[in-house]
Amino acid sequence: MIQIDIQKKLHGSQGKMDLIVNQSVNRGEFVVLMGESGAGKTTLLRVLAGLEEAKGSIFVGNTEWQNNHKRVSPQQRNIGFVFQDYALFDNMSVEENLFFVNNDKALLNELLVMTELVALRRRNVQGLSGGQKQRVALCRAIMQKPKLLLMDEPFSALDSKMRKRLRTQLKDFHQRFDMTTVMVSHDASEMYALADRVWRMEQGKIIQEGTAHEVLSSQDEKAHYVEVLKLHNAKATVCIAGELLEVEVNNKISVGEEIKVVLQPCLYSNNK
Amino acid sequence: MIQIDIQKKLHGSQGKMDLIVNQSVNRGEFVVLMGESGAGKTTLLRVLAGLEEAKGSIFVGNTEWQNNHKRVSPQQRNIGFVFQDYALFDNMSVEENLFFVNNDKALLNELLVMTELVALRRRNVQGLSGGQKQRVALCRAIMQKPKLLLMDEPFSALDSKMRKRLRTQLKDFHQRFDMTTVMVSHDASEMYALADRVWRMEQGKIIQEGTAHEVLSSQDEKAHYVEVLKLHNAKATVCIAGELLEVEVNNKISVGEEIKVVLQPCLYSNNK
Amino acid sequence: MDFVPFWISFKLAALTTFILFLFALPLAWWLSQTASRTKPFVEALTALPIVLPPSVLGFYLLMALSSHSFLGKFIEDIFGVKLIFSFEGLVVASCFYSLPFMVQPLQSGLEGLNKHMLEASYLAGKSKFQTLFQIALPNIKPSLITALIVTFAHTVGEFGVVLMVGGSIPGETKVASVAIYEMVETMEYGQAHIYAAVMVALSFFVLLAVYIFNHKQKMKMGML
Amino acid sequence: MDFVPFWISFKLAALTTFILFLFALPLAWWLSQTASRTKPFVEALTALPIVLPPSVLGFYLLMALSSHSFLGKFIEDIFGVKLIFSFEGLVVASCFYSLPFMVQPLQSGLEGLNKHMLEASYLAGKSKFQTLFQIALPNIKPSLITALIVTFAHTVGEFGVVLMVGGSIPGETKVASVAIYEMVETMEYGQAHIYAAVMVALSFFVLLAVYIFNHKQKMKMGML
Amino acid sequence: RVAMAANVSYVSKALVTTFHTLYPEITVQVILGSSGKLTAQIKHGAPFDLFMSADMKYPQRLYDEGLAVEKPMVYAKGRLVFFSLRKRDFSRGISFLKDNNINTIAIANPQIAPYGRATKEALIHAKLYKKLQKKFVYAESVSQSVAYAISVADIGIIATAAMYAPQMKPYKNTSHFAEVDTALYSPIEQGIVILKNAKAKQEAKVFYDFMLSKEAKEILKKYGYEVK
Ligand SMILES: Nc1ncnc2c1ncn2[C@@H]1O[C@H](COP(=O)(O)OP(=O)(O)OP(=O)(O)O)[C@@H](O)[C@H]1O
Ligand SMILES: Nc1ncnc2c1ncn2[C@@H]1O[C@H](COP(=O)(O)OP(=O)(O)OP(=O)(O)O)[C@@H](O)[C@H]1O
Ligand SMILES: [Mg+2]
Ligand SMILES: [Mg+2]
Repeated sequence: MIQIDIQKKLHGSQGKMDLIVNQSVNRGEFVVLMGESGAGKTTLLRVLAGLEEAKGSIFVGNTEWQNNHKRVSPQQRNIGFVFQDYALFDNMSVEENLFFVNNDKALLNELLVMTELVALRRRNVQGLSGGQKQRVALCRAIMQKPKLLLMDEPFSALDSKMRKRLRTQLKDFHQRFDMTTVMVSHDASEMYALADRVWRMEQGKIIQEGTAHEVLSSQDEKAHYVEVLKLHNAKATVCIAGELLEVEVNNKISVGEEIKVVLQPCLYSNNK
Repeated sequence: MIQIDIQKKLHGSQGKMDLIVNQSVNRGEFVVLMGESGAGKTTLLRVLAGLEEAKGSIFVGNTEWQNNHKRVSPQQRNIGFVFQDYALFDNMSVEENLFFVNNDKALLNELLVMTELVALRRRNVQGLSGGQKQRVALCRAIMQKPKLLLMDEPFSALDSKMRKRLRTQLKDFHQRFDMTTVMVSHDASEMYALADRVWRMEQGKIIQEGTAHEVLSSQDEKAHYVEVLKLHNAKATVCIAGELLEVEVNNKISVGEEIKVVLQPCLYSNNK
Repeated sequence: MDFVPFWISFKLAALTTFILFLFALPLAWWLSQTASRTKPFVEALTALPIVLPPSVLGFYLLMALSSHSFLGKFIEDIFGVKLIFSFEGLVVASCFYSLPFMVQPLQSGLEGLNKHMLEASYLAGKSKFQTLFQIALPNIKPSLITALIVTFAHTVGEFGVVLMVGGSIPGETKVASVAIYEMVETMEYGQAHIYAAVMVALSFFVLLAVYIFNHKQKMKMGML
Repeated sequence: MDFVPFWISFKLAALTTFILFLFALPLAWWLSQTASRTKPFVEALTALPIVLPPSVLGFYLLMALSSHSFLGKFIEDIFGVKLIFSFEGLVVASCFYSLPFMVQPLQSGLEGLNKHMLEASYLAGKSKFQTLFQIALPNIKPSLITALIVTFAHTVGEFGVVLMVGGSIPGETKVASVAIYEMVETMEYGQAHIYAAVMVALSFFVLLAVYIFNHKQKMKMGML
Repeated sequence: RVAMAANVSYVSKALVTTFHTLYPEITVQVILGSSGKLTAQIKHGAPFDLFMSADMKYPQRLYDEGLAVEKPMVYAKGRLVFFSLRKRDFSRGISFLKDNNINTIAIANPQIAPYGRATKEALIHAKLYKKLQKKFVYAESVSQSVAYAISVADIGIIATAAMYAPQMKPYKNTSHFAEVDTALYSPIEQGIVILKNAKAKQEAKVFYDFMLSKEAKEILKKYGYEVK
């Protein structure tokens, strides 16, 4: 179990802001950290990793990672970290980046196959595309089989197909290596699919925690006011969270207007 | 009108790959470029901006931006560019970054308000969070009031609330300044909300183009096979594209199984 | 205690650093941006002035710059400046000798720059010149400071070339390093110690000021 | 033509560069990572050896290292090495003199590194030492090469300190730069020209080889 | 090992060669340097056996500090010549220096170099020193003033011995150089001492004696030195 009780002064988007986090994470738990840009998510991960100073204490099981007087070095924490800007080793190829962390060839191959990077394994990482870099960063973090996996928006640069696939496989690894995980994400479906618990952060504080369901359903975003994108035969095309839907409408509605929509999904079959 | 007819050799994720694009963009059009990671989206934008060499020609109206022999310099193209890795001027504050491009104070203030960066205007950009940097990059590109706006996943590091707001405002600016725009995005709702036309790229080629509707509905992703996240009173909770939905199910279904769902939205009201 | 040699040293070093900066910058910039095949040759050439012993280099410069030589004559005719036994000559000689110390740190700094940052500036319509001064240089501050300080300090300390080309004329080309050298040669060790101490102290404070300034600025940028 | 001086020069420069690299690297690393208030002082101190004229610095080194001095005596007693008028002494003196040329480029290179890259290495469980050698240095190649080349070239060219501390003993401390200096002094200009030409040519090819190698490697990395 | 002032170096080859024919079993290593530098080095334990200075001051100092075995002996006296790259008329003696077409005069630095001191003495005697001061450029050593003279200066006042260097052959006629009147200055006494911490005392003594011998004096004379 990880017990976090830290404070740190930050410059927020509305002036000075205190990062105050007092939370605990269970062993093997998957926590998704969400929250607006500049809320302090990255800073929290960095404090957990011992990369940034903060007041207060962090306990992992019975060992104290930090108190007000000393900090255990990042080297001794066995943490896998996906940096928001990847932070790959520019002087190395894809596979060298992974081998630098761990020499496990079988795992390396598995990860490269999973992330579709096999053909790029000998390429220098500087020449990769954004999404390719992000995948290397993810592989590198998992490669370490860390006790604690910290990921800062690890899928942000990927297309939705790849995202979905990796999401499932990440869950597998999470269980296989029993990695306690904290992941920053803005994507609702990621939270549902992955999170045991979601923390919602605002202005440096965790203002809400619970299951993805609990946290997300309470959000204002839930109100299904959507823009009418197209009108055709008394049907309006709207887009709800990326899904294109057709709704029957009366004639008073025009394109661009916002309408309230309730979703009534129904099951068709439970086998493909 | 922009006429693109270019070829370039790349190292794709499946070995050598040719970027071959033969497309045109109308004046004032908003094109969203989608496609898997490593498809060549960034490279296409860079070729358009004159930052990378490629064979073939690019015409903008009657002026030739490049042919096989010469290229117009990036300086003369009047392009706003949001880099995937932001590429902010590290030695400058937020507002210096924007003023470097253009001295329009009114526009600067408008953009800072829009992106909620007002309180950070004098902060050095190196100290910003990922999402804050991305917003500065977006502002800097718009600041130029460019003829052609090229954006490489400009919202990828932002939370969905901010994303939605900026999306609307970007559309405004697009119209106000009559900026022909090409934007890389992986987000379906962004495409619906913004795109006049969507290009789908795979392995260096535009394999499909049309409205967001046309391109997205033909995608396999459209098949609504979703994972059952929770079971409760014969109702399954599923997540479709980030939206949490409850579906009536029979008893044979268990958590984790995939079920096929069809959405039947219905209109409730057209006024908030 | 005669402060004139110190003043000349300082003037010489400052001027050399300034002029060299102007010349070395475009060269370093070109070297950092080019993928040309001639690059390694130019790089190797650039480093050459250091491998010759200063007084030998001075000897060759003497030959090259004297009024009997084509180059020296040319400059004398066109600009009316005698490059030998004059302060102007010292500046030219020092520039020649210190070139690598300016070019190399600048070049390695510029090579480490994020290319996208420069491209962003080009796309904003800024010329290479503007980009170099407003984006590239401010972002390679550590290398820039290294280049300036090493060049400055090296010019202050140099005396082989200076002695040869300048002729140790008091008030004109007799810089502090030459003065101290002469004292050691004539076994006026007491005097030499004092001069050397002054020189070291002065230099130390100049350097310290630069570094403290830089340190403070960095702190300010990180904090505000 | 006597090749011994060239051989000594080369040996001296190579050894100095190597030893200095070992000493300067931790210093540069510390300077690049620390936010300590003493940093500017150490930085200014580090640059000082350049501001003294070489022969004056040589004079002080002579005093410090001679068997009459405490330090010289100490080293002689403990290690049994005489540091004056011996090759070992030349190495020590050169290291002292060339220190700034090694420290400064390394430091500015290390300061320009992406901090997250180093942190990623720490998180992978790598020590500072491993991180320095496997991550930091390979990623500051241009600065590393500048540091090595400037130090090497400067040691080859230096003769003021070397002459003073080494005493120009043939086969032992008479390096090429001193040999050329003496030829110029004795007006054997013809000989001097030849030696200088050989030295410049040799240095040029060594430098060129380094730069071409570096160029090729870069090309390979970018392309493959 | 013989530490030799740079200006003696022009004859050093001839001296060493002759010495070798006489004493083939003794090898001589010549170490060149300015007198000041060599003195500093000797003080700090340089492994030299003999010191041939360009004047008497440095060896005397060594003797005073107990670093030399005996009082320094004068082995030769150096003299000065005017030298010009262009042909000149030297017949008017030292006063020709006042000519308007002479803008730079290279002299050895009187503070450092013994030849410089002698030059200064000569010019003061001729009442020209003050007048010409603006035209002087100071060389670190005689050889540097030679370098100046053959490249840039209009006139160099250099050691006679320098005229015997192979480089100077083309100028060895009277239109290029002339002796400075010895009445204007006292020729530079050059001293030799055996050093206290000489390793090879025996051999050093042999060379020392040789330097004061007739054979050596013959050679020195040939190179323009004044010998007793
Ligand atoms: N200069 C280059 N030379 C050769 N290949 C390159 C070069 N730059 C990138 N590539 C390769 O070309 C492919 C396309 O890269 P690009 O950056 O355009 O992808 P992308 O579509 O933007 O992907 P992402 O969504 O991951 O950012 C990648 O496989 C990449 O590794
Ligand atoms: N070292 C620092 N000192 C002070 N303030 C900082 C520091 N680093 C970041 N900040 C500020 O603290 C706030 C939180 O930054 P952080 O990077 O943790 O945000 P984030 O939640 O990760 O945002 P994003 O989603 O945009 O990445 C931001 O306003 C940022 O500008
Ligand atoms: Mg962040
Ligand atoms: Mg991309």
